[in-house]
Amino acid sequence: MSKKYITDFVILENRRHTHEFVILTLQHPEMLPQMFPGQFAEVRVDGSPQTYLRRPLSIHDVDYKNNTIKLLIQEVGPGTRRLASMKSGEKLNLVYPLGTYYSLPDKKRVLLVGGGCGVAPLLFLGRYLKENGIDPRFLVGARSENDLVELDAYRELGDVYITTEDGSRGTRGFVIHHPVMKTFEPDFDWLYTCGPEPMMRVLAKYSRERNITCEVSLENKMACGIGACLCCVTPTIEGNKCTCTDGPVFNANYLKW
Amino acid sequence: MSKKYITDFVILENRRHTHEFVILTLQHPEMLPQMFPGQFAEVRVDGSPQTYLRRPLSIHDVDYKNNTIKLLIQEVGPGTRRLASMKSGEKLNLVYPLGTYYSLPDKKRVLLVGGGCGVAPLLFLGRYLKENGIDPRFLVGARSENDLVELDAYRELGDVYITTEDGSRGTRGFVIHHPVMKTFEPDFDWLYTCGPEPMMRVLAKYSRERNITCEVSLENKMACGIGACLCCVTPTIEGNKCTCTDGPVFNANYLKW
Amino acid sequence: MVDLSVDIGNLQLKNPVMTASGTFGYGEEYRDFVDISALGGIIVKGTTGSHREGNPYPRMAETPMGMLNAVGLQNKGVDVFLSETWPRIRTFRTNVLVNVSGSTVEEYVEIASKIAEVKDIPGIELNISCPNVKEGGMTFGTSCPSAIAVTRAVREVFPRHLMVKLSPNVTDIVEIAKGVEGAGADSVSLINTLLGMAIDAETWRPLLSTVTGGLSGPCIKPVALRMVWQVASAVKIPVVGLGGISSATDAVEFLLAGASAVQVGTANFVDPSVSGRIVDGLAGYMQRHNIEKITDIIGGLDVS
Amino acid sequence: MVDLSVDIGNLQLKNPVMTASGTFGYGEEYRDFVDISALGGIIVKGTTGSHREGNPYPRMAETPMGMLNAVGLQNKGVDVFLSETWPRIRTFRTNVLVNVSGSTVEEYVEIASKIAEVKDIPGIELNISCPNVKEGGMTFGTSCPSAIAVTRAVREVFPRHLMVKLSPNVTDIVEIAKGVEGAGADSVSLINTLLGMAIDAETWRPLLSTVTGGLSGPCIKPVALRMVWQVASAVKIPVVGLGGISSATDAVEFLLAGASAVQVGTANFVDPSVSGRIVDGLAGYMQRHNIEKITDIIGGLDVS
Ligand SMILES: Cc1cc2nc3c(=O)[nH]c(=O)nc-3n(C[C@H](O)[C@H](O)[C@H](O)COP(=O)(O)OP(=O)(O)OC[C@H]3O[C@@H](n4cnc5c(N)ncnc54)[C@H](O)[C@@H]3O)c2cc1C
Ligand SMILES: Cc1cc2nc3c(=O)[nH]c(=O)nc-3n(C[C@H](O)[C@H](O)[C@H](O)COP(=O)(O)OP(=O)(O)OC[C@H]3O[C@@H](n4cnc5c(N)ncnc54)[C@H](O)[C@@H]3O)c2cc1C
Ligand SMILES: Cc1cc2nc3c(=O)[nH]c(=O)nc-3n(C[C@H](O)[C@H](O)[C@H](O)COP(=O)(O)O)c2cc1C
Ligand SMILES: Cc1cc2nc3c(=O)[nH]c(=O)nc-3n(C[C@H](O)[C@H](O)[C@H](O)COP(=O)(O)O)c2cc1C
Ligand code: FES
Ligand code: FES
Repeated sequence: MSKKYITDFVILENRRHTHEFVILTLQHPEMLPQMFPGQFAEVRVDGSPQTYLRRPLSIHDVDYKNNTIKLLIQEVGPGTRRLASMKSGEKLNLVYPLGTYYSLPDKKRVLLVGGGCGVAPLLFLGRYLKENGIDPRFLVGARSENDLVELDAYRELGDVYITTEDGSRGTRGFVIHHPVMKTFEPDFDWLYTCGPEPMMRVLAKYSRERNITCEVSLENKMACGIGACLCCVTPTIEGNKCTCTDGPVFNANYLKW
Repeated sequence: MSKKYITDFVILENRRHTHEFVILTLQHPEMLPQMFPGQFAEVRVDGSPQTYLRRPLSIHDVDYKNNTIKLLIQEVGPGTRRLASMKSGEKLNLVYPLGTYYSLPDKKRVLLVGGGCGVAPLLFLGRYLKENGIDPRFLVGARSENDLVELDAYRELGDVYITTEDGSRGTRGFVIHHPVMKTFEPDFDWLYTCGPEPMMRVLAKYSRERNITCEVSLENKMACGIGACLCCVTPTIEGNKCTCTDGPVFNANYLKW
Repeated sequence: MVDLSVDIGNLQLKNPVMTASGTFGYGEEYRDFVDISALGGIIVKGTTGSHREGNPYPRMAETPMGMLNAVGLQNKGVDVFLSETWPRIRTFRTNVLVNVSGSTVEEYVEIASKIAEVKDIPGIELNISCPNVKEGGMTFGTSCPSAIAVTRAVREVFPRHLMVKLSPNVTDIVEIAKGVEGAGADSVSLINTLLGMAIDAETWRPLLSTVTGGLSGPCIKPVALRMVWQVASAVKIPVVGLGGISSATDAVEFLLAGASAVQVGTANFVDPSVSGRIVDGLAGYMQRHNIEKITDIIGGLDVS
Repeated sequence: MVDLSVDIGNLQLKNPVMTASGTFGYGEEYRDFVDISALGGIIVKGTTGSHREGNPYPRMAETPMGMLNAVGLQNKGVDVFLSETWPRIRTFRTNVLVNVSGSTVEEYVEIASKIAEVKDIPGIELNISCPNVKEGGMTFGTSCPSAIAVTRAVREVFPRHLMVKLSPNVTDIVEIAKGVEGAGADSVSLINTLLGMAIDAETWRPLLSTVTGGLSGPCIKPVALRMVWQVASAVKIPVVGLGGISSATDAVEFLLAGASAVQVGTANFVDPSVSGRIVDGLAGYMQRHNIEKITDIIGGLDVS
């Protein structure tokens, strides 16, 4: 396992993308350690009596040259709301990099499927795949077009397919309803996904039936993020495993889904 | 008792005076109710898990024309530190005006003695006396000249005498060591004071011996500020009384000092 | 329009939101902040047989998301309450219950008898759980036989609503709840404060004059919720839940756990208008969830 | 140079700061954040007779300044601990104690006997207070006779340091502390978690799979401090204090209340480097206050 750090970052930029999504760019004074896509940070939320524990957030993007990382934050409760209201210049304490990461595929045709804040790790993953000679394609699911975040960044890396529940953009419905999925022999043989569990379960089943490798990233509730508290477990074929150290990225076949 | 309000103010200005004193100017969108010198507000400190309860702070100054009040804050702990770090535009929730107030004297020669953050209510008191035809004189005690706050504002209203513990300004020592005190028959017959309890006890004794009226303002720990919890009591000749409703301003002879 | 009314035995509440003893004075202190007639009820300060000065200052210490108090039942005694205070507050258009605290069974009985004579006081809350007095108080509430004894004795002299307030400082609160139910209580309220302590690391002295005191506020909510759920699952009389309630959501949680009504305590200090806002918040919650009658929430917790 | 060393019976600690069972894994998880050899000791996870999967997810809920957990003693059992884990962690240059948890007296004895054979394990902490398992666990710690019975039985088979960890979910913790002292405990540690509960008002479901769970964190500190003070005033064996400790100031408070050492629990989750910083903070506190030996702080509370 790679070395973990506890350290302060400074917020360089807080950019609001939609009514509930914000991207924070954080800078560190020193060189960043190597991170891998799918890994996350445990972020301390100061100044909120309702957030005693840290909040786990995926590493959305990394720029080793400028020592910056990005976090994509969906405002769902007091912690994420507080984070989304932070201003540039303020400090943020991170424990990172944590957890397992998406693997490099042994096949060339991959699809990255994200829903909600589950798109967060996929930008970094797409960039990483590209750097390793693999062309990523993205399938993004959202409630409506107003919930789509930062598509241009993904488009720089590969094709972006869209579904929205209300049909306001792309295909109407859930990700599984997109044409790219609507075939028994799809044109990809590796599927990476992050998002709501029901979505990932559907994709896991889809992949199992077609013998496609499927890597999912779980968002279980965490207290420590480093394998100490055993609060974040998920049942696997080898018994309860910690989502924070044995995950968050799992091969779907390893889970009891 | 006058009607009490719970309401948001907006911070107009945060001005730092010394390394530990800050003055916040707060504005209300509507007309302010009448307040009297010595009264206080219970201020909600948001965003600090260590400050569940409100913090009592004296009304330092009032400007009915602009609907503003001022709070003088000495940073001593998490609550006052958080308040001192607030920025203009931020909101502050107050329950106010609370407690008893200094009375108008039936004599003309008055002295206002403050120590530490105890100078807070004396500016408003001085202005009030002046408006009622009485010339206030101030005696301010501090550790050193760096701890003296806003003397010009007091000087506009009357003479200002100073003592510092290290002698860096004015008379060296405590307020009781100032020449104006060094006589059995001083040239004042009404004494108002607010500050550390030991200082006020000395002044109470001094006044009792000379038959001078002495009004003190206590800073007991408070939970509610409105007479409901009975936490803030002080022993009086009539038994335990609430500092928040029967005080904070008491005639020293009423206290069991 | 949603229906917020609940019955606690023979008490009819226009809504389940009451205020907790010792945190709402005699109601008068909150007149500028809350429309008292909009509340389900208020419970006035602990009332003893005779005048008490309470404990010495300091009586309060702040703790993480809570506070310790050691007021020690300062009050003017039942006679002054009935002759001076009650005439002033009896016109509140809500249920005003008197919190009764004694040091001996005889004192509890004496106070209750006197209150029984004032017919328009709808009920009493028997405080057998105050941790802040040397004699009596909490010891009644932490031993099952004595909880039963004092409840039974008061029951005999008090014909109207008898709510018994339980102490959380016990191994088995269910046993005591069942005991006082058997002894004739019309309802139980829980929890009183947890016994706690705070120290000043600079002065090496306790922060309370009494060394230990009662812990209240949001910090105790998880313990209170657990006890309410345990007790509500075990007794047939109504349960009134309290401990850290500061919002309508908190109140809903206690109702789901089985409380028929709730009391708002320490939160009144932080926001003196909170009790009224919790009533409004409950109505809003019901509208959002399409619930017509608040009684449909009570005990609704799904533990399957 | 200040002297931070303390003795807990036959255990020598370089300083009074230990880490609490279940919150510090096996120490290895914290290697990147703390110099483990700088700590007074660590207490590893609850170890049972055989492998346990623990409770279903969700096992955690956040509460005001604290958290509830319902881990349920997930661990690989004592045999795997001794054969696989211990060889990896025995080189930590600090006191590593094993937290022993059973469902029956026989299971406690079996685990303790096996650990007794591994001579370089300096001691065990007998967990008779876990609220998160159906059988055994807390029930041992909430009844005085059974606390005595399990302590006496383990004492017979375990010759080295025997620390007994007490439950706070009792009416009279002093009685139980005295009981286990009489039964041969070398020290007592307290407190384990308070039994609590949390509910999701939107889904009407409990937030823990087990409905109730153990409350920890700063919210419980006032209760822990009170119990440590009560117990330390009543027993002769050393007391190890814990419950909400997150800073050197908190640690000083427990020492003043009479604890000879402290454990840092939930705070490790919020700041994985906190235990080491508390050691440094204690040294700083002593320098500021001109205290040479930390033992001069222990029990120093002035209640006059
Ligand atoms: C490995 C991992 C990576 C994540 N990456 C991202 C990301 O990149 N962007 C993003 O916006 N969100 C991400 N999340 C989810 C994020 O952690 C939660 O939304 C956040 O903790 C909620 O905190 P809150 O105070 O705003 O809301 P709360 O009021 O605490 O909760 C709101 C909702 O979030 C859930 N939640 C609360 N605490 C946690 C917790 N500690 N872990 C998981 N879920 C929780 C609650 O069950 C509830 O449904 C990730 C979670 C995990 C486990
Ligand atoms: C009627 C009244 C008027 C006051 N006016 C002013 C003022 O104008 N300017 C000013 O700077 N301060 C004033 N104070 C004192 C101020 O309330 C405290 O300094 C403040 O509450 C400390 O909060 P904290 O979180 O910063 O520090 P804490 O860490 O809470 O405490 C630091 C110190 O302040 C004391 N303290 C803590 N809480 C309270 C409380 N609720 N009431 C009283 N003392 C407390 C503690 O005992 C400790 O010694 C006044 C107090 C009272 C009662
Ligand atoms: C300052 C204070 C005084 C109290 N006085 C009484 C009392 O006189 N009688 C009583 O039964 N409970 C008393 N209580 C306990 C509260 O009624 C309530 O049971 C407890 O505070 C828990 O609820 P909370 O967390 O909502 O405050 C008092 C609590 C506080 C904080
Ligand atoms: C996630 C978690 C797991 C725990 N597991 C154990 C355990 O296995 N054995 C034990 O004796 N105590 C266990 N505890 C209790 C702690 O050791 C400690 O007694 C309690 O958390 C109070 O201290 P704190 O407030 O500092 O966390 C656990 C606590 C937590 C939060
Ligand atoms: S969050 Fe603590 S083990 Fe995973
Ligand atoms: S602070 Fe509550 S009565 Fe004075």
